[in-house]
Amino acid sequence: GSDTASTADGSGDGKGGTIAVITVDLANSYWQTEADTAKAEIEKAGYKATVNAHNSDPDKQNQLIDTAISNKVKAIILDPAGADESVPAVRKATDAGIPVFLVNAEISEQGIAKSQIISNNAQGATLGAEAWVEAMGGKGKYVELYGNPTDNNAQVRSDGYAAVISAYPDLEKVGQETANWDRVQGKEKMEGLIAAHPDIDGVIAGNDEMALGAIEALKDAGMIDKVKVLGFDGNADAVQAVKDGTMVATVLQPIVQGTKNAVAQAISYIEKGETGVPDEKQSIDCVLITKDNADKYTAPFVLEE
Amino acid sequence: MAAPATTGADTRDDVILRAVDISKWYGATHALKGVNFEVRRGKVTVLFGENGAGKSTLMKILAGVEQPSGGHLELDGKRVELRSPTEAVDHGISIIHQELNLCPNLSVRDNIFMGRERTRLGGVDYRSEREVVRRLMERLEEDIDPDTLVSDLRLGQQQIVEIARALSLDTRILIMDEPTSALSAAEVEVLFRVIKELTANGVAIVYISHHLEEAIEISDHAVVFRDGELVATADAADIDLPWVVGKMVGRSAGYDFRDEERDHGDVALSIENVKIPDPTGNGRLAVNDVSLTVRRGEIVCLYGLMGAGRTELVEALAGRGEIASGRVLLDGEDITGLPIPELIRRGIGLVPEDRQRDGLVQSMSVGQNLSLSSLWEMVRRFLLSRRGETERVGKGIENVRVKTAGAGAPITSLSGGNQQKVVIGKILMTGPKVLLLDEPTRGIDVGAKGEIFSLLFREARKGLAVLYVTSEIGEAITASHRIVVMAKGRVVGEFDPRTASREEIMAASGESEVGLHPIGTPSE
Amino acid sequence: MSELSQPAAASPGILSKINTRALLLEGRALIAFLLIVVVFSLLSPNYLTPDNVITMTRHVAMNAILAIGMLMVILNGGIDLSVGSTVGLTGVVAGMLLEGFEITSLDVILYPAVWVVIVVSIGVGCLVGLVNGILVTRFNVAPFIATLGMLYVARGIALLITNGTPFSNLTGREELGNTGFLTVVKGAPLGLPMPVWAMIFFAAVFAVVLNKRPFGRWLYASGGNERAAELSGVPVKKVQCRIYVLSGLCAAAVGLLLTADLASATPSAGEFFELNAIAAVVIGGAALSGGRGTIRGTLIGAFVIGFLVDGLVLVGVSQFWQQIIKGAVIIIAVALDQFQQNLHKRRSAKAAISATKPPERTPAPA
Amino acid sequence: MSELSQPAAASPGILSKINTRALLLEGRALIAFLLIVVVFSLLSPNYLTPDNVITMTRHVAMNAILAIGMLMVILNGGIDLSVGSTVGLTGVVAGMLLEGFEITSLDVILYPAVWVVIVVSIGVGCLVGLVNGILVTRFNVAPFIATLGMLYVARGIALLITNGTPFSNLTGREELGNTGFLTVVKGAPLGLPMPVWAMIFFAAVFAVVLNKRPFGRWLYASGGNERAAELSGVPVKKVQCRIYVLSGLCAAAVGLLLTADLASATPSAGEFFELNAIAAVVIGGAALSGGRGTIRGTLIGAFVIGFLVDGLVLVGVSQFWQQIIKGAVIIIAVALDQFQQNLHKRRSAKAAISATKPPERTPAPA
Ligand SMILES: Nc1ncnc2c1ncn2[C@@H]1O[C@H](COP(=O)(O)OP(=O)(O)OP(=O)(O)O)[C@@H](O)[C@H]1O
Ligand SMILES: Nc1ncnc2c1ncn2[C@@H]1O[C@H](COP(=O)(O)OP(=O)(O)OP(=O)(O)O)[C@@H](O)[C@H]1O
Ligand SMILES: [Mg+2]
Ligand SMILES: [Mg+2]
Repeated sequence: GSDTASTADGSGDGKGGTIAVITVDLANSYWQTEADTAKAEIEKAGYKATVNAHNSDPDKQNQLIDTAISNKVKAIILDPAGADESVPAVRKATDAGIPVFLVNAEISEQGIAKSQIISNNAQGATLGAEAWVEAMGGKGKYVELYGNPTDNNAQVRSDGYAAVISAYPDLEKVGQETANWDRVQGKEKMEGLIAAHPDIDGVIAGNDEMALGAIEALKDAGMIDKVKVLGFDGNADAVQAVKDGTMVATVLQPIVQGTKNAVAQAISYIEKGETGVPDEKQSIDCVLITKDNADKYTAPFVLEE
Repeated sequence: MAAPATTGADTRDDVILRAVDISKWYGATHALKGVNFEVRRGKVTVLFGENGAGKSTLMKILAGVEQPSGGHLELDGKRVELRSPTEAVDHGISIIHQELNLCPNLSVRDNIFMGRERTRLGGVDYRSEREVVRRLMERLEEDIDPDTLVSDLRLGQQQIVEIARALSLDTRILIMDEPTSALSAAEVEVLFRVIKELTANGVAIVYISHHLEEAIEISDHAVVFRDGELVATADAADIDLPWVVGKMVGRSAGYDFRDEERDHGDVALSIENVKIPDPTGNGRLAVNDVSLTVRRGEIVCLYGLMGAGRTELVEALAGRGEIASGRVLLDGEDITGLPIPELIRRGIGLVPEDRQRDGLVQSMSVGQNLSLSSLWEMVRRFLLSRRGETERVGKGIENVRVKTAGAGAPITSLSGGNQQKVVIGKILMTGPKVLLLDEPTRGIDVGAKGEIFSLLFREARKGLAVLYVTSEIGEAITASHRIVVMAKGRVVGEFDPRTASREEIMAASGESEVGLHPIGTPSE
Repeated sequence: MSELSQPAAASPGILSKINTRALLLEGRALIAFLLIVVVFSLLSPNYLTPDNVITMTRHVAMNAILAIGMLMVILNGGIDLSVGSTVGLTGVVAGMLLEGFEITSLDVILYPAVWVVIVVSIGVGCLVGLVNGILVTRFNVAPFIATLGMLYVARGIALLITNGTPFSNLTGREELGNTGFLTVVKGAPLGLPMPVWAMIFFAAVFAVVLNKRPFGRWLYASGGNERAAELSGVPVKKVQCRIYVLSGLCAAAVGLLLTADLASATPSAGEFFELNAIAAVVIGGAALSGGRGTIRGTLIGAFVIGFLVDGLVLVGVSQFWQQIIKGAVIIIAVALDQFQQNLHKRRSAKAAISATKPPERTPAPA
Repeated sequence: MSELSQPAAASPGILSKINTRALLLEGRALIAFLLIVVVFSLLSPNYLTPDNVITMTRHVAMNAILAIGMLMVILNGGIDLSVGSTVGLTGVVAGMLLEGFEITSLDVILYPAVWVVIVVSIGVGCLVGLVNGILVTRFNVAPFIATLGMLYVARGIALLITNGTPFSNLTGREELGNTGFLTVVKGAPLGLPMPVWAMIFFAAVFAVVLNKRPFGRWLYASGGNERAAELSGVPVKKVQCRIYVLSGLCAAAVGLLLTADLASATPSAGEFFELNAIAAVVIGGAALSGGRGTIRGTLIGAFVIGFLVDGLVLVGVSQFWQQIIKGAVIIIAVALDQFQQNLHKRRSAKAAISATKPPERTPAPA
């Protein structure tokens, strides 16, 4: 990927001043893409960008916001650390006269942030679940890999899956483990689950990293052909897995689109005083990626129309 | 706090503390076997006994540090249980331990008052504490500032602090376990004066020392221990050195050991104008322009007072602590500043001053300690050969006559003397040309002393060059072929033990005027 | 801070000698600190603005409070890895109580008053510390292991209580009389945020404890030579146990401050805080082997870390470089110490060789 | 494992003391291990199935290899917090090289052969260790701090290299002659996965080093009493420096195994592995103060942790409880040690008193 480091230098530190980008975890390609996109867009618009990550630690997020305020940035693009915990941070920035634009995840109060552009996790989960159920033929035993329990998206997606699956009585959930969005843990936990339930037919995972871990485990156990795996996020490795047929489907989060919108609205707000979009909460629907459309996946998290 | 029983000069033979039928087990070691022991008001009771006889163990029990496995204590005829040092202190019993027990990171004042602070309004009353300490130091004729860090004090001065702490408690019974092992003759005199004052006030003293003459001099009562049992008691009047030694070792052993006359080979070790900065980084020299030589088969004694710089000298020769200027030659080769392993390979090794800190690896067995310096000799095809090691270790144990359950026994299960033999044996197993020993007999009984010196004689006869540090004039004269005297980091004289008198040697070391010149003040 | 250094520096204070030595080490930390300030204020005009200084100090405060507790433990030669988890746990407990504590058996919901909440949370913190202390003193578990275990246990309990989802309505309700937690704990009297006040308070109190109370001397003594301290009647075990309680107490305070600051109690709060706290203490000139260290130094250490991290963010250094630089600074700041001491020794050695009249004696390195 | 104990056990007396004690401690760990196995195999029929045992052993293996390296450091009284980050860094380096190493200046892309990749990654691991060692020996930085710093630095570098996105196509290509990494490192000769073979290999080699090479004796000696060891001609500094290199080497091995296992190299791999490794070593009866510990014990320690964690997953204990139980087990396993030692001492004392001629010596408290 491109270098997120050099921010002080780089293009157009001319007119606009700085826009702070605060994402979740730069060691993860999903948020890396979010950050890169934001940075590129911002600099294209002639502003400077600083990129930081709070690693879903609300206290760290607080400090980053504080520093952004001290830095008198023009706007903040934030991927919040928790819906409730982020409220005071966002409010603080807003009170300090700095508009905050949320990407990817929402906060539990409205009217503070200028806009909350969220990928519709519930809808995405439904898409994914439907595709997966179809692949399963509507019956069989399955296990679930659950995201970081302190992250509300884990619950949202899990519920989304459940909502669809509950309609199929022949689908039996025999196990669930938390793998904290992580590939290493995904694999180890999956190996445990395989040992406990050697006869499973399917795996639903809260995100691609865990799904990819699970796939490795299934490969080792020689079960990959009969077990249907569902991922979420649509990162490059996952799409590759879909192409290889080891993953039934993954749900592409339109993070690139969302981030672009956020930056656009931020800039328009800075320059014209309004976001140019009627309502604060804007949810962008997720897109299902299966074998059929996998080759349209040109760049990380980008699907050609 | 029990007030001191002040019965003035009148000192009746009444017993304050009585240990009845005390026995003590350490694991499987029977350290005390049913001992009956009495402490008398206003008297100095001296304990004699070889290393491991059980003296310290009994004292620890009297001071509440250890609990007896059997038997009990009676204080003023009433049975008492001393569950902790604090309880003992509350009963007016305090102890100066054989090994130093100080916090190096704290000041002298803090060390003396820790655990029993003088408080004012909930806070520690530092001023009055400092005042008390100053008075104590005056009484002991030491000029040590109460605020000095203990880590900045010499061994001797640290021992003085220990003594001061014991004095600062108003006690009826004061136990001194080897209080003088690091003191200069002058400091010992001061201590004895203080002891006399105390006894005059009716304080009972229990005194342990391996400096036998010294101990006999101060004693009112003598008690002799031998492997865990009390084998003899007598009044000071009717004891002398031979009697004590006889009782200690169970046979009448000669206290005098002298190597036979013989002319020595050519120079093995020669030191030229060596200067060593003070280890503590106070801008002074611990060793100032010292030159001397030791020949094959020669035993040279490095005599001097605490703080003369001998430890720094021998340690630097052994490769610890840098030599700032001058050179050291071993068989004519310059070995200045070589690393320790290289020095040992070339044949120069040190038996350090502080056994526990620098001599032994406590977590290892006797055998492992012995073989540690000569492992390379036991490597066959890249690997340590067990058989080779066991053989050599067995020989080593033979060679220095260590009394041990076996090569596998934990080193901590040996008594001081035998531990020292292990340290010496370790170096001898490397086949050295030059052997350096720093206070090799500190805290070691006559029996062991004799064995260690005859060991040195035997090796010297085989051509080993020996340079040993001692602060005991008797030892200096009897055991050496040549005496080199150091004072304040310089060589101030050289003597032939056959012709020179104790007095002139001690005079040269500045012993007589030590009280006036505090140690550590720069020369000229 | 100057008035904090008072008791230590004032000659009647305990360890006046230690402090002359400590000054060297702190001096080193201080240099690092000034260097950081200078560099960043050159790199960014916004660095030294009053607002930002206050902000950064608030960030420092939390770590500083933890570090003060950690110092107690480290002075004894111990270590407390569980403080981070304790922060999380105590915060969660506070959150739970503020949202209303349900006793299912009686099915009533209790809404304790704010002061009760605070007391209980602090109590929980002390309890965690007490368990650590008992494990270390009674069961002779190595501090590293005991507190490592507690790190998992406390975090696990916090997660159990919240079941992963944070408590977020902490404002309380008038009719329940449990309002005011946020306003009180989050207030900023005289323009200084509460955490800063807390830091000053803790620093002052603990400085007094260390320098004026017998407890302080006992702590330094047992850290310097435990056996010696014990033989001279210092209640070593008691001291050892108490310091972990103190550390837990500090963690609890941070837990409350943090919860108020976030207006919600997350079980994941405080992760890895222990590492920053330890770093602060050591940068401040304390020895992990025990017996050496001061409040003043610890504070400086905390400021070094805090002002560095915020500075890096402020001038827009990349996240990845931030980590590298932070690690490097921790190492260098401590390595400087050694370097300085050696330098000092060598110089005095030279002096000794060449001097006719040697310089006055200076304390030896521990 | 039994043959590992051989060299130590076979030693005629020389080592016997250490071992009698070691055996006690390991005995304790062994009990814990058996307990775990029994409990879980009662709770789940799938626990002791051959497949699952192999899987669990593979999980154990990684931690065990790290723990063996950690043991070296801990025997010396040090600690290495940087192993986790080193795992991540070495894995990333391997990934980078396998995907093709671009030299922008010449704009050519190098595709080193697999063995080169492995050698280089191992080299990187050793380098990290070397830096630790130099910091500890030359600059006298406390191991905890030196390696804490490296923890940040190494992780930061790993992140810089990947810039967040993992390297995922490690199969290599025929025409480039860099295929086979996965097949080789991920193979399972004789049905045992490569990590298990690696564990056996490392255990065997290091057991020989510890028991048969002078280096081992030096390590135990310098851990037991550094000053005495130094004066006895043990090259203390060299030993100290080397152990960190060894620890780095072990971490590198794990980095490679993990990368192959996941078929991708993520910069976040190996986070917090250090804690498990340390726990394993200590549960295995080693003393953090140095001088005491064995390979055999360390292996048992690793098995205790691994079989516990996997067992909890297998029987479906909740994530939160998993943490609590893990923490508790670590503490209890170590607390047992102390308890047992005291018991043993008391017993042998009793025996001695009642016996007419006392039984064979028991170690005096060091
Ligand atoms: N803590 C201990 N653990 C095991 N054995 C011990 C312990 N302390 C002393 N011993 C053993 O008890 C016996 C008596 O030891 P003690 O120290 O009383 O002898 P001592 O007369 O003081 O010798 P020294 O003159 O060298 O001081 C010795 O065999 C010693 O090894
Ligand atoms: N800890 C210390 N602090 C300050 N000065 C010291 C210290 N140790 C030694 N010195 C100085 O170094 C010189 C030598 O001291 P040292 O005790 O080593 O002499 P020594 O002849 O070895 O005495 P010993 O009889 O103990 O061997 C003296 O000038 C002494 O003042
Ligand atoms: Mg004794
Ligand atoms: Mg000396």
